[in-house]
Amino acid sequence: MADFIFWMIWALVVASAALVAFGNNLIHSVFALMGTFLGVAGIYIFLNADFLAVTQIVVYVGGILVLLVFGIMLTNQISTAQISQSSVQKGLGLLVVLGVLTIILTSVLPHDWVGSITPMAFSETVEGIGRLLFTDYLILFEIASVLLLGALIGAATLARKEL
Amino acid sequence: MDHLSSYLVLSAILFSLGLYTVVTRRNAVAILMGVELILNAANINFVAFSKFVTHNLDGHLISVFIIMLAAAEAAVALAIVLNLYNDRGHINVDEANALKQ
Amino acid sequence: MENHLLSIVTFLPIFGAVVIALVPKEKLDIIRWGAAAITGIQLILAIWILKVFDFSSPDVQLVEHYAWIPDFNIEFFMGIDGLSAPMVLLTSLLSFLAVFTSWNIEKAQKGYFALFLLLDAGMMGVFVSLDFFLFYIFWEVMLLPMYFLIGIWGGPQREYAAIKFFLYTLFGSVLLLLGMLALYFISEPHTFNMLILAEQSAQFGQSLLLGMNAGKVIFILLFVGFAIKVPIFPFHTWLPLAHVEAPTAISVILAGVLLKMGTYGFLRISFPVLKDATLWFALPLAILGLINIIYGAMAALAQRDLKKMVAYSSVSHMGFVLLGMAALTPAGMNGAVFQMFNHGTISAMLFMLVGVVYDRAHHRDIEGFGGIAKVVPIYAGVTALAFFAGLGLPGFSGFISEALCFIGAFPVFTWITIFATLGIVLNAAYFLWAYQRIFMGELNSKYEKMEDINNRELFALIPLAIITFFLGVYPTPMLNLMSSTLNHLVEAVKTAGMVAGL
Amino acid sequence: MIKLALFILFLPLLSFVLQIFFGRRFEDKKGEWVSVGIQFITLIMSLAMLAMMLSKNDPNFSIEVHQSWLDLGLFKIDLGIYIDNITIIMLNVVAIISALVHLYSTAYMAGDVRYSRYFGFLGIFTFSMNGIVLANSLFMIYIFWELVGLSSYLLIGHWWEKDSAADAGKKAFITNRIGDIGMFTGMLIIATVLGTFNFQLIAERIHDGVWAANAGMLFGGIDPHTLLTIAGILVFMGAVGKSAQFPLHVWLPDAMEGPTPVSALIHAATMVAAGVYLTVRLFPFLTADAMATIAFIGGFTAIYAATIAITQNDIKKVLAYSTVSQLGYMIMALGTGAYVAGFFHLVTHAMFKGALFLASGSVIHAMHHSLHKLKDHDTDPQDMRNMGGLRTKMPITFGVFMVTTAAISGIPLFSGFLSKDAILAGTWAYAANVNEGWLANLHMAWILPVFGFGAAAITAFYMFRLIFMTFYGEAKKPQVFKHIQESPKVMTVPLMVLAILSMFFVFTLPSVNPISDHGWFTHVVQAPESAVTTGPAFELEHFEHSLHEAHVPAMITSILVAGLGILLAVLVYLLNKISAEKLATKLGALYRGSFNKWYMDEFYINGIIRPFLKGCDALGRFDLEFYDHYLINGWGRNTKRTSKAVGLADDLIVDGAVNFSGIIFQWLGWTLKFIQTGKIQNYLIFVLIGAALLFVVNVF
Repeated sequence: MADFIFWMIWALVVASAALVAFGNNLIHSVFALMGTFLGVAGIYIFLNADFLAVTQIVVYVGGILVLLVFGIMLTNQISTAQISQSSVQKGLGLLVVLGVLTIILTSVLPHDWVGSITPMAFSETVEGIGRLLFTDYLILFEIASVLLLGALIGAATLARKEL
Repeated sequence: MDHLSSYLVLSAILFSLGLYTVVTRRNAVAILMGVELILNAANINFVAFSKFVTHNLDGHLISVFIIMLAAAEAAVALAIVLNLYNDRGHINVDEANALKQ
Repeated sequence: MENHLLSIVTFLPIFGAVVIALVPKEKLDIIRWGAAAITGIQLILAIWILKVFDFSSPDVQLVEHYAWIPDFNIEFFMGIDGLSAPMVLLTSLLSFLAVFTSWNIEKAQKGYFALFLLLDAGMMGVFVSLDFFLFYIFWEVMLLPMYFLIGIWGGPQREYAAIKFFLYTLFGSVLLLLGMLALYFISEPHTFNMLILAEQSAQFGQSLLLGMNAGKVIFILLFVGFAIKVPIFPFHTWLPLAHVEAPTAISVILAGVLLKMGTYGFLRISFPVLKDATLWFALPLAILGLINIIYGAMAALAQRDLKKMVAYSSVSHMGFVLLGMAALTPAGMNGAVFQMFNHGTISAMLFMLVGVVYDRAHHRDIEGFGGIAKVVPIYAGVTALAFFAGLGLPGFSGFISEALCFIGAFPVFTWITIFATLGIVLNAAYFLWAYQRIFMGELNSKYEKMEDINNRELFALIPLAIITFFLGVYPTPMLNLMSSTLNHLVEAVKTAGMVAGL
Repeated sequence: MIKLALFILFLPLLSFVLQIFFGRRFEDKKGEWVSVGIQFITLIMSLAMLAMMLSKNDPNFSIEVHQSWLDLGLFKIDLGIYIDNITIIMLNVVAIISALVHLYSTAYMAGDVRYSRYFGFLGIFTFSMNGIVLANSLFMIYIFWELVGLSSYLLIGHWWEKDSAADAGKKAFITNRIGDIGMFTGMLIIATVLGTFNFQLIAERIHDGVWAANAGMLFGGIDPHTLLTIAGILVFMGAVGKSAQFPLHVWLPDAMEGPTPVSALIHAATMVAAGVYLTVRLFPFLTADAMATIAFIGGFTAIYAATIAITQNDIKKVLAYSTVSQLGYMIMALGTGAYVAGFFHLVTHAMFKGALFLASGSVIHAMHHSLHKLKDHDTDPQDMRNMGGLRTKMPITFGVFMVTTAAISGIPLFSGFLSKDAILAGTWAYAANVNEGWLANLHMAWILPVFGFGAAAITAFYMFRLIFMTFYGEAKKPQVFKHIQESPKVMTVPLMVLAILSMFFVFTLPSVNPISDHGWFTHVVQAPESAVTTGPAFELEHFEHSLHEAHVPAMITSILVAGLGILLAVLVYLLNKISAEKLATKLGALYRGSFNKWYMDEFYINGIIRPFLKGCDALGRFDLEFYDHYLINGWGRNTKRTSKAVGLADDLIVDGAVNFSGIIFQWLGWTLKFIQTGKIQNYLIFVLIGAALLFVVNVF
């Protein structure tokens, strides 16, 4: 059962991501992206990353996706029901991306990853992440907070009408 | 599902699709979406390796930071896109080639 | 705090530059007074450093020593001895005064003062670093602001001058880098620490590099790098141009501090680290010194642009430094370093004075004035004082250092010194001739309404005049400051020569 | 005594400081009297020292103090004061002339544009001159040597609005510096060999053989005696510059552009005598060869300058050349070993030449005022051809002129007779007895008395020519003559004082024999023993013996030649028996040569200065246009060219490859076309392709 659900989610992720990449309608793409995000959250659960799964949903679906929708809405006439989108250099892009994919797969898969035989099943990650965040990663955490502040101020400044 | 490679393949596919989006889309928002895909692919890798290879939570931490970064990036990028739109009336990236001069 | 005086004195201007960068560009007063305050504090700290400094010891003092990039054995190593202490004082003093000379910079003041402070930090860093890598970093740090300061705030040909300056010095820097790396890889264990390098001096004399004596090859590499800064004869042509195009305050810094870095580099690195090669190269160095003295003075005599004349006079005066240090005698060495300090104060005065007249007349053509002593008597008086200081009149510090260089060099390089004394006459000739053409004779009617020097300009000049005069009458404090270190250096190089059988 | 000396040294400096910083505010409030007062205080102190010296009456008296000034551990320089009888006499000369000149200047310079500064400069001059006199070492002398050069420069250029004055100041300074190079080099030799600059130590160490032991370290093992000769001549070069000896004399006549009191103080009495004073100090270390050189230079200068003085029309120029000539006498005397005579002449000359200059200043002052009243600005107040008959209008000035002219011409009863006679006797004795030094060969030494007596005759001639042209005969410009007035008391009193000091008894007391110089002066001043041990030195005892023998014939000859000169002057200029013009045309080239100073200035300007400046110009242009623009920038240009060539070659190869090989390269070329699209996505593709390629290359 779990296997089945895993592969379903797997397929969902791939399919929705493909729609994002190849779809003609921007609105559809956005919703497909939501599917991808949710799917990835599911994958996290299979990886015993409960905290991340929740964060994924809250931040990506609740935050970023909404922002993207706003972005689309603010840059197109709202009346346009179907926001079509076009692409450039499709052929070349596909070629190159396939090449990259091949390279990744050929280099990653044959590799014998140490310890991959015995996966570690975390029971509970929140406490561990919290602990790490305030010990080993404290400086990174602080820098991240400054970065967020900067982004906040920057975005606010940039979005003002009179620059 | 208990095998590392299934995650890696997923991540690779996701990455490629994201890359393709970034490379081909004309609409700036769509490109942003592609970037999000790429970041997600990276996250999956981190978490997967965390579980299968390193057996600790460092990968999770990095993922948390990446998610945070993505949020910040989306906010700023969107603000830029808005400006671009105000400036030109469209957000087609292939026409934004002021660098060419 | 005393343990960190050197870091503070070095990094304070960087902090100041950041602060100034944050001030809105309309608040000119804050920017100017801010820069003045920062450099003023730096000056006070420099004087404090001299207060804690033990004059009688030849060793480095006020040491700050930390591992920095341990993988490559790069250290954060600062300290001063009798060689760098005068330079630290000179740098902070001239920076402080140059701020006042920059008062009427007309555009982008904020950027100007921020870059100026950055430059200040770079110069200070060069003089206090005892790790070659750190030294090199500061050396380069100083280069960039200088490029912009000349290139943006300079005269009509500023871009050409800035690029020329930049390329010249960059060329020197590359050779310096090569020399530095060569030293690093020959030393065992690999290190950039100048004191340890100096201890391993013998090793460089024995190793081979490119099939030649490593010490000599490295000496030549470093020599070119430093010679460009001095500048020594075949590498001097950036100097007149850069001086002429640079704004007054930058000329002051350029002549007052930057030129000293070359000779400082010789004494800090080349001499103690490559002792054998130093002895081998002493004669060419003295000959180059002679060429500098005569060539610079003759070229100065030919100039019609006052600033160019002063610039060439710098070439000539730095020749005395070379001659003095090449001799490797206590008198010569002390004279050379003393001359470095004196040339700093005197040429700073000269450039400030050129700036004063340029601000009023908007040209610097020596032939274009005439008789202006009548309308600007105080300016004429101060200029006379500076010119006489420049031509080495007793009673001013320049005389003592020049005399010491000669006294030191004479037993070693007799004929060279005899020819070099011609420089005394030539110096007098171009200074007096210029003075006559500018200030004496019938008053040029164009300048009937010329304003005399104002209090701000005097404020920048008078401390220098007082120092020049004081050290001319009573040089002991400055000589005490440096003599123990320098005598030790001379001793060390000589001893190495004896061991090597030179 | 040391304290007194320090006061004498530094009080004039105080005067300088006060005048420079505060003088301007007190210009109308008698501020100058501060300086005058200070100068008279120094004079009183100097006289006190003189009194002490006379009461001691010890020829070997000397004291020295010194203070470390510059200490480098292994090398040090001391500054100090050395006082002996010569120092004290010299101090008095400086103090007397300086005080009188200060007093005189209050009237002469009244209303000048830079009145207070003028007094300030006089102050710094007096300070530096006293410094030279009191110095105990060569180094200290050198310091003050330069400082008197400075004050001379400032005072000559006092009226710098005139180009000629500015030129003269510069010329004086630079010419002196040329001499100073030699002096400095000589000092370097001495310091290197002996390790000291101190006069006493130098003498001691040379005497103890340190010189002979160490001299070999220079010039690759030079003979110590030769080196000592060289060192002596080099240091003497300083004196050649300062005392205006041939060939560096050219600055002194030009220096007359300065105010006349300055000429009296600096360019007649004191500063120019500093060179002689230096030679006096050097005397113990001079070798026989060095002394012969010195004597020859002095003698030649004496006659050379005298021949020029004959034809000059500017009253000050005549006196200037006469000064050069008299300085030549002093130098020659020292060179011939007549130490006492040389120094004696220095002192007497200071008095009478100072008086002559001040008196000529008085004449010029009167002329100037008269011309000023007539609003005549074209007539030269210094030209003797505009004067004549002034003796009735200016009796005091005339009297002083007569006394001092008699002194300089060597007429008995006046001081000049004694000193000049001693010098001439010295040259006579030297020529008759010398057997060391290069002049000794082939009786060449006889040239010195010839120079000496010749110059004496000429001196008498031109001095009386000056008197007759100025004070006798018809007034050449009656208009001007009408307004001539005797100068005020502050000017005439100094004149009279100096005239009295030009009398013989001032120097011979307590003895009053007008034809013998025996007195206090010759008692306290005695030639020092030569310290030279390295080779032939001057034989003083032998010389003094023969000096005694030469005394009477020399005196008679000297009176005769002086009388001859005066007689000729009387014939030509007083009685007009011989026409000066006719004489001039008859002598032709000789006259023109003398009138144009034997073309020395022209030679220097056209032969040395101009070519040198041209050389500098060429060098400057070479530096900028050839070296910098062509070579250095050429480097840059060549680099650019090379890169262009490389770029071109690159293009060709890539293009060729495109044409040559198949689709892949064509496609590459096609993509390359888009490299500059400015589109971020294209760039990204390229990055990816590049990464992929790198990967492929890496793996396979």
